Amino acid sequence: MWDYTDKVLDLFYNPKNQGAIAPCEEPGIAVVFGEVGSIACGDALRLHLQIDIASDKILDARFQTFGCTSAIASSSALTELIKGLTLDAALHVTNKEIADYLGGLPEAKMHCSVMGQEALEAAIYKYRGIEIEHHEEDEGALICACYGVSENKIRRVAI
Amino acid sequence: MNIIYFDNNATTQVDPIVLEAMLPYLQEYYGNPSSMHSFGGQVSKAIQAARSQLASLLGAEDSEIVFTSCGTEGNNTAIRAALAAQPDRDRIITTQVEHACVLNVCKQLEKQGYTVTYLSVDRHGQIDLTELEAALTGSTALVTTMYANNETGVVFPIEEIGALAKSYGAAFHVDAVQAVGKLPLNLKTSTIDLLTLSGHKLHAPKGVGALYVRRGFRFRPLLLGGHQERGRRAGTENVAGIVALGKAAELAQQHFQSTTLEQQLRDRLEQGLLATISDCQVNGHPTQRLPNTTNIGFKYIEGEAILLSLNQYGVCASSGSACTSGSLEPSHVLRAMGIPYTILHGSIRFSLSRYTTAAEVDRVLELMPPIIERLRAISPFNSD
Amino acid sequence: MNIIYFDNNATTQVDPIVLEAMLPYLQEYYGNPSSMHSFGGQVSKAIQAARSQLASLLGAEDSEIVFTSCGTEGNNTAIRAALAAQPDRDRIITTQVEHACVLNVCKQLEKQGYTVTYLSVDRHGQIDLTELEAALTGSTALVTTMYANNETGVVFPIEEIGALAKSYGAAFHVDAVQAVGKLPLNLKTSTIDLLTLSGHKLHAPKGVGALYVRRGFRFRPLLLGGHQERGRRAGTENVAGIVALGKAAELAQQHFQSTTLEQQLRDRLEQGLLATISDCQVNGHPTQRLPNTTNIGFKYIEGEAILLSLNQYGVCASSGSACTSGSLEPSHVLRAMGIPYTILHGSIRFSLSRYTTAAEVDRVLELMPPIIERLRAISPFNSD
Ligand SMILES: Cc1ncc(COP(=O)(O)O)c(C=O)c1O
Ligand SMILES: Cc1ncc(COP(=O)(O)O)c(C=O)c1O
Ligand code: FES
Ligand code: FES
Repeated sequence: MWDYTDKVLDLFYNPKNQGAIAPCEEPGIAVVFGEVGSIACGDALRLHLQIDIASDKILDARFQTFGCTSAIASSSALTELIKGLTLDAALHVTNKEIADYLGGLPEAKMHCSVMGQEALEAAIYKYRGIEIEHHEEDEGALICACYGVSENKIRRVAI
Repeated sequence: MNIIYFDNNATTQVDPIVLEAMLPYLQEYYGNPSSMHSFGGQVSKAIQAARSQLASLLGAEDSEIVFTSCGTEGNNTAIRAALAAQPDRDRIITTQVEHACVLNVCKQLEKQGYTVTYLSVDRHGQIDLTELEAALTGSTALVTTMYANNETGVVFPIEEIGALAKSYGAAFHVDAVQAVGKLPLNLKTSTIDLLTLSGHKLHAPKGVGALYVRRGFRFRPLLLGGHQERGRRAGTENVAGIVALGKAAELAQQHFQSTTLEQQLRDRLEQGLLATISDCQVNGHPTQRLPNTTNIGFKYIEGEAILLSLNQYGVCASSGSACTSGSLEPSHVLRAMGIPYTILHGSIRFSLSRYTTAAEVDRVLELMPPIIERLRAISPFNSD
Repeated sequence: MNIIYFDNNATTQVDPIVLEAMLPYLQEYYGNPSSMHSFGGQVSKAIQAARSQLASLLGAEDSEIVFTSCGTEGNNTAIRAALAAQPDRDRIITTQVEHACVLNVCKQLEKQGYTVTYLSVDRHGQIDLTELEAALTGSTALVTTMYANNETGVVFPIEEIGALAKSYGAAFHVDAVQAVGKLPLNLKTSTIDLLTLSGHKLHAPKGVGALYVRRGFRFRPLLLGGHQERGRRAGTENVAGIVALGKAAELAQQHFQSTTLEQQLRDRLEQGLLATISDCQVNGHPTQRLPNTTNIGFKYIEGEAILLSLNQYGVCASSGSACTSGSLEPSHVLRAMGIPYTILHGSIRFSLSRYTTAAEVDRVLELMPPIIERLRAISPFNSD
C-alpha cells in the first residue's frame, strides 16, 4: 500500500480549487488552461488560470484531474502554491516544492507531481503564445507507462 | 472501524475452525514429522490426515498431493517439472491473462530457448479453443492455463483445453489457485497432470499451498534436499499450515453450497452498482465466471482513487492483483481483453467470501455512487 | 507421558511469546500485505517490523533480509543465485558434511556441468583451510559451507573461509540454519554474501525462514512472480510465520546468555554418559562446537535401537539429520569424519534448548546406562 501523508489524504478527500474557471469577459483579466496527459495514459491534468494581465499575476487557479490519489492531491497543492504569484515566479515552482507541500510522496509516485509542473508550463506558455518544446525522451527506461515519464525526466525535474 | 472485506481473491480470513485445528501444532505437537520418535511420528500422522482431506476435496489420491509454501511455488515448480519431464519438447502454451508467477516463469524460459505462445482472450476474457489447437504441435511440452482468473473471475474450459493438450501428448498444468473451493474439481476423471492451489485463498493461512501431481507423472522437484513429501518437495514441512489447509479443504467441501449464496450477493452488488451508477460496465464473462467475483470499470476516473475513497470507510477492494498492486501499469488482464482506455484505468474488483453479508453489500451499494460522483466531478473528462 | 525433548537440532518448540505475537495475523489481521487498502497496509508494516528484528539479530540491514519458507528454500535459492550472478565461473566448493539440501543441489549442478569440490573433514569434523585454499581458483563461483553442523554441532571458521573465498573473487554463502541464535553473528563486518536461516530451529514455527543477501550482491530469485520481498521472493508472504520469526529473533537476542547454561547442561550430559557407559565417544570437536549439541557413539549397538528404547520413556533424540532419518544409510557426516564402523551405527545426537532442565539431563543419565547395557547384551559383537 502506498504510504501517503495526512496532507496527501486530506487534499485527496477535500481537494481545494477543484473545477474549471469560466471564461471571463472583464477587461484586463485573462482565463487560460493548460493540459497534460490523456485518458489513455491513465493520468491527465487540466490546469485553469485566471490572470491579471497588467500585473502578470495569477488571481485564481483551478484543476481537473484524472488520476490517482497523488495526482489529485498534487494538482490541488499546485493551485494553492501558485495563487497570487506572478507568472514568472510560478514558472519557478518545481515538482519538488509540490511534493514538499504535501509532506512528501512515495518514491514511485514522485512523477505524479511532475504532471502539475508541466500543466502549469503548458498553461503559461499558451497564454504567452509560446510553442512548447517537447523534451526528447531519449535514454532512460519508462517507469510510468501511464503517461510516458522516463526515469531521466523524473530525475531532471525532481533534483 | 468495521472492515468490509471485499478482497477475498487477494487473500481470505482464516476460518476460526481452521485456526483451532492448527493451533496444537504451534504448541504441544512441535515435533519434526521426519523424526524417529513417536513425538515426531504423531505430527507426521497429522500431515497424512491433512493430505487425505485435501485429496478428498480434489478427487485425488493422497499420494498425488505435494504440499508447498504458496501458489507461486506450486506454479514455478509445476512448470519446471513438466519441462524437465520432456526434455525433447521446447514449446509452451499459456494465456495472456495468467498470474505473474506463471507469466514471469514463461518469460524466463523464453530467454532459455523455449518458445511460448500466449493465447489471447476475447472482450469477455475467454480464450478461443481453435487458437489453442492451432498453436499445439508435437513439440509442445506443456499447456499451462488458469482455471479461474483472479482479476475477473473468468473461468476457462479446462477439460476442453486438457483434451486438446493430451491429443498432442503435451503435459497439462492448471493454476487453480482461485478455483479451489469455489468450483468443483474431480481430478480422478480429469485431463489435468499438475494442479496448483494456495491455502490462503480458501480460509487457510498464508504460507502453505499444494501441488497435485498425477500418479505416474514424471516429476522433478524444484527444491532439493531431504526426503520430505516423498522426495518431491524438500524442506521441513509447515506442519501447522498443512494441518490448516487440510481442515480448510474439509470445510470448503462442507460449505460448497454456500457459493450459491455468495453468487446471489455478488449479483446483488453487481446489478446494484450498474443500476445506480452511469457509465460503468462489468469486465468479464456474463456467465463463465467465479461466483464470488465482479470486476467493474467506471469511466473517466482512476481505480486507485476509488480504492482509497472506499478505504476511508473500511471497505477493502482492489484493482489488478494484490501482488502487482504496487506497480503503476494498468492490469495486463484487462488490456488483453481490449477494455477501452476510458474504462481500463477505472476498474476495480470486488471479491466476496462465505463471510460476506447482505448488509455489507448494501453498505457498499450506498457508498459507491457518491464516491464515483465526487471523483468524476474532479475529472476533466467527465463533461466531455 | 512427559516428553523430554533433546532433539532441538531437528526442530524446536515455538516459544509461547512467539505464538502470541503471531496469533493476531491468523485472526483479525488477515489482509494481504500487498493490498492497497490500509487493512493490508498494517500487515505490511508488521512484516517490516519483523524484518528489523531479524536484521538486528544478524547485524544486517533490513533491506538485506529476504523471507523464505524454510532453510532448504534458502540454501537452494542462495546457491543458484550465486551461480547466476557469475555465469563465467563454473566451480563450486563445499564440504562433505553439508546438509542434504546443499549436497543435493551440488550434485544436480555437477550434472549441469559445474565442477564441485567437497572438502573433507578431520576426525573431529573440522575442515582444513589449506585444502580450501588449494581448491580455490579464479573460476570458483561460490564457496558454500555451513556455520555449524546439524549432526555434530562442529563449528566452521567461517570468516577465515570467507576471507579465502573473497581473495579469489568467489561468492560466499553460509548455511547458518543451526547457528543463528546459538552463535554470535555480525554480518556488517563479515565476509558473508549470502546466509540461510530457518525459523523452526530458533523457536519460531516451521514454514518460515530467511535469506540474508548482502547489499549490492547481484541476486536472482528462484521463485518468480509478484513483487513481494522487493522482487527477490515471489509468493504471498507467510505473514504469521514472518512475524513469529521476527519475534523469535528478538527473543534469541535476549536469551543469548542462556546458551552458556545450555552448554553447562550439555556438558553435564556428555560427561555423565562418558563416565557411566563404557566404549563410547563424542563425535565432534572438543571445543569448536555448538553449545547445545552432543553426538555420542556407542560401540557394538545400533542407533535406531537406542532411539526406540529412549522413546519408550518419552525421550526424543536422533541419529543423523531428521530429514534423512527415513534412510538406512549411516550418517554421511560421521562417515566423512572417518568414525569407525564399530561406532558409526551406534551414534546418536542429543540437542538441547533453552527449555532444557537439569532434571531432564539427570533423567536421561539415569535411563541411558541400562538401555545401552540391554542392547549390548543382545549384540553379538559385545563380547568380541
Ligand atoms: C544445517 C541445516 N541446513 C539446512 C536445513 C534445512 O532447513 P529446513 O528444514 O528449514 O528446510 C537444516 C535442518 O533441517 C539444517 O540443519
Ligand atoms: C491465479 C493465481 N495464481 C497464483 C497466485 C499466487 O499464489 P500465492 O500468492 O499463494 O503465491 C495467485 C494469488 O496470489 C492467483 O490469484
Ligand atoms: S500519476 Fe499517479 S500513478 Fe501516474
Ligand atoms: S536390518 Fe533394519 S535397517 Fe537394516
